Amino acid sequence: MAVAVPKEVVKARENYLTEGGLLSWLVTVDHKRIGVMYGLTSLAFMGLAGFEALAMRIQLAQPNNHFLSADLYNQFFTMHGTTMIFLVIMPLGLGFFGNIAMPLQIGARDVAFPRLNALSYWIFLFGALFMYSSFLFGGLPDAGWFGYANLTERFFTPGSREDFWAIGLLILGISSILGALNFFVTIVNMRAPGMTFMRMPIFVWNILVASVLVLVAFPPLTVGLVFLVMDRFLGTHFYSTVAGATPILWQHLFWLFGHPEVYILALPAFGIISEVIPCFSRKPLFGYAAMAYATALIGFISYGVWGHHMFATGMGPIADAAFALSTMAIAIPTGIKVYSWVATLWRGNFVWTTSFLYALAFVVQFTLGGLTGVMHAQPPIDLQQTGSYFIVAHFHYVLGGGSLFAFLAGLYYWWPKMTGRMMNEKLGRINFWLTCIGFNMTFFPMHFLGLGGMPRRIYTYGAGLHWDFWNMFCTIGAFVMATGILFLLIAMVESLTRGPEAPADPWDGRTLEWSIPSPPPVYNFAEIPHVHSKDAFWEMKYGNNPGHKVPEVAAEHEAGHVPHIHVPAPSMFPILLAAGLALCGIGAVAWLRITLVGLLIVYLAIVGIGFEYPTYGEHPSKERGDDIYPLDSRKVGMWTFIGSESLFFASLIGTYMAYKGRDLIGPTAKEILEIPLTSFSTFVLLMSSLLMVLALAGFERGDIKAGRNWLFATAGLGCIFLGGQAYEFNKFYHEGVTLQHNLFGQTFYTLVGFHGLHVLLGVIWLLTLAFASFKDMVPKKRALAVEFGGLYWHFVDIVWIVIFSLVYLMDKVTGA
Amino acid sequence: MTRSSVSSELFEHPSVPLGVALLAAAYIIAARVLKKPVSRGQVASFAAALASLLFALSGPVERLADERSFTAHMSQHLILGLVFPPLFLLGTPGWMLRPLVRPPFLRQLAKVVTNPIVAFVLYNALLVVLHVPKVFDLMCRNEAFHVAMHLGLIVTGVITWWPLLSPLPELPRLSYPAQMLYLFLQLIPMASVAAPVSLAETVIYPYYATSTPHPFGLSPLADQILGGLFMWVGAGFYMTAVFTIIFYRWARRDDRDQPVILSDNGSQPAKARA
Amino acid sequence: MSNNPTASPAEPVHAHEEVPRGTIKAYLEVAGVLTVLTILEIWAFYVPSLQPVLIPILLVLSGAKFALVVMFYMHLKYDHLAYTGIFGPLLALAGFIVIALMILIAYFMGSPPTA
Amino acid sequence: MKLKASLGCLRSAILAGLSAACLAGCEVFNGPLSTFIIRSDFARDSYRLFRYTFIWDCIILLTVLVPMVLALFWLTPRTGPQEQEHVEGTSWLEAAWTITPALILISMAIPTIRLTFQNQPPTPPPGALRVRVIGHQWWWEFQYPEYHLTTPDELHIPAGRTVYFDLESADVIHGFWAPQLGGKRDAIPGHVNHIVLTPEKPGEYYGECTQYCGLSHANMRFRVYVDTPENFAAWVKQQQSAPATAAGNDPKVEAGAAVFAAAPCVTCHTIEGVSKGYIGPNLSHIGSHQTLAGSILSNTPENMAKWIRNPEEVKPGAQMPALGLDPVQIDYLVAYLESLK
Repeated sequence: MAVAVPKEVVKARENYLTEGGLLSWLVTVDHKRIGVMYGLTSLAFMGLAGFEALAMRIQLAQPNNHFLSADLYNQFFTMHGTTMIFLVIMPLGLGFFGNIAMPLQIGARDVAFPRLNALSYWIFLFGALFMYSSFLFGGLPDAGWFGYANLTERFFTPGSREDFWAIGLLILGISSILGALNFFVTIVNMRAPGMTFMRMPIFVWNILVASVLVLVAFPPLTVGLVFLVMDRFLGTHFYSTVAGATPILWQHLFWLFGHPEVYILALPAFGIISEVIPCFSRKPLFGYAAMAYATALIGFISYGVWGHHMFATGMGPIADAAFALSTMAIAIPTGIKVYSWVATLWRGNFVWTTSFLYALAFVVQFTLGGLTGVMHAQPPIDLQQTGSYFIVAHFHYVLGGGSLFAFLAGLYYWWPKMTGRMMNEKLGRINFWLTCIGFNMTFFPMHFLGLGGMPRRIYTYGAGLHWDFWNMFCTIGAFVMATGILFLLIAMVESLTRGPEAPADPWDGRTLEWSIPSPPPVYNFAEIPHVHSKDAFWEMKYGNNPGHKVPEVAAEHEAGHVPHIHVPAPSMFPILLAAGLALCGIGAVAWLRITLVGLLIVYLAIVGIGFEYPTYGEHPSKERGDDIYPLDSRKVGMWTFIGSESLFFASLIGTYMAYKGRDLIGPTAKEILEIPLTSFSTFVLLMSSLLMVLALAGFERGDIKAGRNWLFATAGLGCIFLGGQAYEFNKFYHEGVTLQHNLFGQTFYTLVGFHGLHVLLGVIWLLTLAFASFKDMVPKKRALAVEFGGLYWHFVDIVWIVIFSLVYLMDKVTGA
Repeated sequence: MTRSSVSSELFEHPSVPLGVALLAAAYIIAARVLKKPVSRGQVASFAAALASLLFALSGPVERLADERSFTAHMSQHLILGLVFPPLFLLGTPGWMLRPLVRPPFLRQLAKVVTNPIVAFVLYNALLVVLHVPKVFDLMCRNEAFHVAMHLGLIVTGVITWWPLLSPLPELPRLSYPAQMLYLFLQLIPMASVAAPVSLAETVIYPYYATSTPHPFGLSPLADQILGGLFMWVGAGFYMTAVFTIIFYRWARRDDRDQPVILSDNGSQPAKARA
Repeated sequence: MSNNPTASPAEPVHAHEEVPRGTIKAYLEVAGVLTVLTILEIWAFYVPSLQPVLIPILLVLSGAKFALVVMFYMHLKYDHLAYTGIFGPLLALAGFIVIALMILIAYFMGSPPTA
Repeated sequence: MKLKASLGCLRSAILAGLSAACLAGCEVFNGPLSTFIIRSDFARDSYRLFRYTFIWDCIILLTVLVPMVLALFWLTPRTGPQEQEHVEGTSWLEAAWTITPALILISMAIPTIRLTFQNQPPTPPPGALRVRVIGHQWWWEFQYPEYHLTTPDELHIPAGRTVYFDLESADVIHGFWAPQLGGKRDAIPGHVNHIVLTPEKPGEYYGECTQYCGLSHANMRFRVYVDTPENFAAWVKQQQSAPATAAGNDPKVEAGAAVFAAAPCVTCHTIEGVSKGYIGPNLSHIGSHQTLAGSILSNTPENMAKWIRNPEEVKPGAQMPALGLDPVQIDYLVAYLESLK
C-alpha cells in the first residue's frame, strides 16, 4: 500500500555544489550555498572560540596559575562569549540551518530575497573579521560579551579594543536583521501551496519565531551600541554619571536584546530536535499544535523577562517580582516542549543514529539547564547564584548542551542532503560519546563551583578555597570535549573524501527536503509540491493514497530532464555592499574619510541592487514561480522593516523620556525649544506625505511625468524640513546646548538627529527614484518601487508625529 | 445598611434583577415565537451569562464595590466586560438576533459598530475614560451615571466580543489569525489602564480612600494595587487563555479542512490523520 | 500572517492584482484633517487652562494623526490584513519598550531633580 | 585466582578512587565562600527557597528522565515501522503537563515574592548598623558613619545586630558578595543599593567582587569579621583612636614614617594625623589587618614589601604606581606601616 520510495542514489544533473567555478561562490545568491558558507565560517569561529576556552581552562586548572595574563584572560573570555553567541550559535542556527533546511522544508525555490541573503552573509563575515582584527591593533576587546557600561566608557577602557567590539556588533546586527527579515518574509509568504501555518514543519515554526525575535531584539541593542559609540567617540555621557545619566540604561537596552537573544539561539535548536526525534522514532511529533503554540508563546514571553539578568542591580521589589513572575511563566511552554519530545519517544521504533543520540543528549541537558533557569527566576536564589560559576554551568547547559548539541544533531541529520555523502556512523559515535562525556565533565562540576562561591570572569583564584579539584576536573573535561569535536572534523573530512553517496531520502524522512535529490539541484524543486497535511513527504509516501505520486525524485529519475526554471541570477552587489559597510567600520576606528568612501560604495551598491533587473516588476520573481504566493514578498519585507525600525525609534524615544528632566545643568527642553518653527516644519512634513501619495498615484496610472514632479516636490519639502532642523540645531548650538552639554542635549540631538538622518535617506531615495524615472527605469509596472519609497517616507512622517508631541509639545508641560 | 436580607439586597438596585428578568423573558419568548430549537449548551451559556450579571451587580460584590472596595469594583467591571459578553454571545443563537438587524437602519448601524476597529475603539475608549480619576469619582457618587456606565460596559463589551464570537454570518467573525491579532491588541489598553493604577504610589481614587475600612483589612492603597493587578494580571491571563483557545481552534480547523484525498477507485476518502 | 491559510492548492490566491486605493480626493481630505489636528495640538498647547489635561489631549491627537497616515497614506486600510498583522504587534512592542524604559529607569533613579 | 585477585584489587582501587573523588568533590561546599554554610538570616532565606526549588527540580527532572528511559530501553513499539499508531496528541496529557507545572511554579512564586519584598525594605530597620560600602577599582572601602570610621578591605560587624549596607561605587559597577552572609548586590555609580542582613555567628568570612570591573576584577576580594558585640566595641574603640605606633622606640619605624611623608604616598593615602589622601585605602590601622591589597595577600612584612616594590606584579592594572624606592626605604616603610595597629 505504501508507495515505493526510490532508495537508490538519484542525482540531479547539476547540483548546487558543483555548478560554476569557485569564484561563482562570491557572487552566489543560492540559499544552499550561502548556508554552506555560513556553516563553514561559523565552524571556523567555533574553533577559535574553543581555542580561547581551552586556554582559559588551562589557566583556571590550578589556583594562582600563570598560564595567561589577566589581560589576555579577559580578552579571551570576552571574545569566547561574543564569538560563540554572535559568530557561532546564532549564524549556525539561523544562517546555516535556516538557509539549508528552511526553504527546502517549505517547498520553495529560494528565500524571498536571494541577494539580501548573500548580503547578510557577507556583512556577517566582514563584521566578524573586523571585530577580530582588533587583535592586530592593541588586543581583543576585553570588557565582556555583555560590555557593561560604564566600564566600556573611554575613561575606563582606553584604546580601540572596545571600539572594534561596538562597531563590529553594529555591523553584525545589520546582518542579523537583514537575514531575519528575509526568513520571516519567506516563511510568511513562500510556503508551498496548501502548506498552512498548521502544516509547516515545526522547524520552520521555530525559525519563524526566532526571526521575529531578531527583528524585535536587535533594535534596542543597536540603540545601546549607538549610545556607546557616541560616548566613546563624541564625548556624550549616556552611560556615565557625569551628566546625570545612569549606566543601568545600557543593561536595560542590552538585556532587552540579550534575553530574546537566548531564545534566538535556542529556538532553531528546538526546531531541529523536533524534526530529528520524530524521524528516528518513526512517529509523528506529539502535540504539533501545542508545540507550535509553545514556540510562539516562548517568543512572546521572552520579550518581557530581561530584568531577571538584573536582580542584583536593585531595580526595586516591584520590578523584581514582575520579572520573576514573567520569567517563571516561560518555564510552562518550555516544559510543554520537553514533555512533547518525551511523548514522541514513547513507543517509538528507534533508529539509533548519531543524530538521534545528540538529540537525546540535548533533551536531558537542556532540561537540566532549564531547571536551573527556574532558580534564576527567583530573586532570592538568584542573588546567591548570579555572577557565579553556577550561572556559567546553567547557560552552557542551555546553549552548549542545548543549542550546540542540537546543531550537531542537525548537522548529522542534514549532512547527506547537503553534501550528497553519508557520514561514517562509527566516527560519529566516537564524536558523540567524547563530546557528550567531555561536555558534562566540563560543565556539570561548575554547578558545584558556583555553589562553592566561585565568581565568573576571574582569571585567577587563591589557594585554600576548595575549588582546586573540580577546576582541574573541568579542565580535563574540556580537553575530552575538544578531542570529541576533533572527531567531528575527521568524520566530516572522511565523509567528503570517502563517504558513500547519499540517496535522496536516507532517513525515510517526513518533510519535503527529502523528496529531492541529494545534493539538491540549484532550483530545489522541479515542480513546486502541493501539500495536503503535516509531514507532507511522509504523507506522500505512506499516506494511504497510492494515486498520489512522490513527485520529485521519481520524475527526475524517469525523465532525466532538467525543467526550465529560471533561478535568480548571481549578483556582485551583495559582497560589494558588505565591503562598503566594512570600510565604514574601518573608517570609524581609523580615518573618518574612509567612511565616506564606504558610504558611497554602499549607496552605489544599493542602487545597483535596486535596478539590477531592467524589468523589475516581473523578473525574477515571476519566473521563479512567485506568483503562486498570496502576497508580495517585497511589500511584506518593507512592512517588517518598518516595524523593526519602530522599535529602534522606540528605544531612542524611551531613552529620551527616561532621561527627561534629569539634567544637572540647563538649558533644558522647556527653556529652549521653539514651537512656532517646529510647528511649521511639522506641517511641511505632513504635506510632503500628501505629495508622496500623489506621486505614487501618478506612477500607478502611468503618468510618469506628474509622478516625477510630485516626487521632486516631496523631496523639496523634505529639504525644507531638514533646513528647519539645521537652523534649529545651529541656534541651539550657539545658545550653548551642544551634544555634550547636558542630558537634554545628547538625547535630543540623538533622537531628532536620527530622525533627520532618516529624512535625509528618504530624500536621497526619492531623488534616486525621480532621476531614474528620467531614464525610464520606473515604468508603470514598477510603481511598487515608488510605493516602497513612499512607505519609508510616510514612516519618517509618523515618527515625527510622535516626536513632535512627545518631545516638543509635552516637554514644555512638565514643570509648567 | 449593616445586615440585609437577600431580598433587600436584590431590590436595592431593582434595575438589575429587572434587567436580568427582561433578558430571560426575551430569550424564552423569542425561542417560543420563532420556534427554533435552542441547544442545551446555548441555554446553559445564556443562563451563565445572566448569573454572572446577577453576581456582579447585586449581592455582596455590589455592596463592597459600592461602599468599600476598589478591588470589588474592578472585578465587577471585568465580569461585565469580559465574562458576560462571551457567554451572552455563545448563548444566543443567530436566528434570535437576526430580526433585530432586519430594519435597514439598524442593520447599517450594526455593520458599523461591529467593524473590528470601531468595536475595539468603543469598548476601550469607555474603559480608558472610566478610569480617569475624576470620571471614576463622579461615577461612584452619581448613581444614574454609574448605572449608565455599567450599561455602557455591557453593551460595548458585547460589541467588542462580536468579531470573535458573532453568531450572525452576515456580521461575520474575523478569521482566526485576525482574531488573535485583535485579542493581542485588546491587551494594550487594558494594561495601559491597569499599570498606572497598580504602580501608583498614592491613592488616586479618592472615593475609596475615605471609605470605611476594607473587609479584608487592606489599606486603601493596597486595595487599589490589588484592583489594578486584578485588571492587569487577572485579565491578562484570561485573555491569554482565550487567545490559546482561538489558537487551538485555528490549528484544528486547519487540520479538518484538509482537502479529502481520494484513493484510486475514487470512492473512499483517505483516513483523516487526526 | 497570511489570511489564506486554507487556500486550496488548485487555485492559488493572487493578491498582486490591483487593490482599490484611496482617491485623490480622499488623500486631500486626509491632508485637511491632518492640518486641522496639528493646529488643534498647537492651540491646545498655548491655552493655559488646558495645561493639566494637555498630555492626554496630545496623546489622542497625535495618535489620530498617526492612524490617519498609516491607514490612508500607507494604504493599510486598503491592503491585505497581513500587513496590519505585521505592523500592529511590532508597534505595540515599540510602545511597550518606551513605557518599560520610562518606568524602570524612573524608579531606579528616583524622582528627577526639580528645577 | 590471580585474575580474580587483581579484579578485586581494581575494584577496591576504583571504589577508593571514587570515594576520594566524592570527598574531594564535596569539599567544594566546605570552602570559605560556600553558599551552603549559612551565617545570616538573609543567607538562610535564600537557602531555604533554593532547597525548595531544588527538590521540585529533581522531581521534574525525574518526570522527564524516567519516561525517557522507559521509552528508550524498556518499551517496545507496538507495531511495525509504518503502521504504528499515529498519536499526534492527547488532550488530557497536554493539559496535565501545562497545568501541573503552572501550579508548581505558583507554589514557588509565592515565597519568592514574599522574600523579594522582605529583602528590600523601603527604610532601614530601626537600630540597624549602617555601613557604607564603596567599590573602587580594585578594592573595597567600608565606612561607618555612626562611628566616623573608614577601613579598607576588612569589614567588622557585630553578631546579632542587623546591618544595613549602603552600596556605592567610585568608578565602575562592582558586585558585593560574602556568600555565607547572603546574596550579592551591585555597587553602581550614581546609585545607592542596599543589603539588609543580621550576621549570626562570629567568625571570619570571605567576600569577593562579582561584577566584572576591569583588569583585576579577580583581585578584588574582601574579608568580613563578625565579632561578638564586646569585641566589636573594642575594635571600634581601637579604630577610633589615633594609630598606635611604636615610632618612639624603633628607629626603623621612625625612618619609615619619614619615607612615607616624603614619598608620594601621602597624596593618595590617609593615615590619621599624618596625611589626608583619599584616592587609595585608608592606612591608619593597616598593621592590624590580616590581609593586603584587596585581600589577596596575607599581611606579612614580605608581602607588604613585595606589594610596595611593584604593585603591578601583584595586581595587574593596580592604580598604585611602583614608586621606585630602594630596598632599604621599603624596609623602613614596611616597618612603619606594620606598626600602625
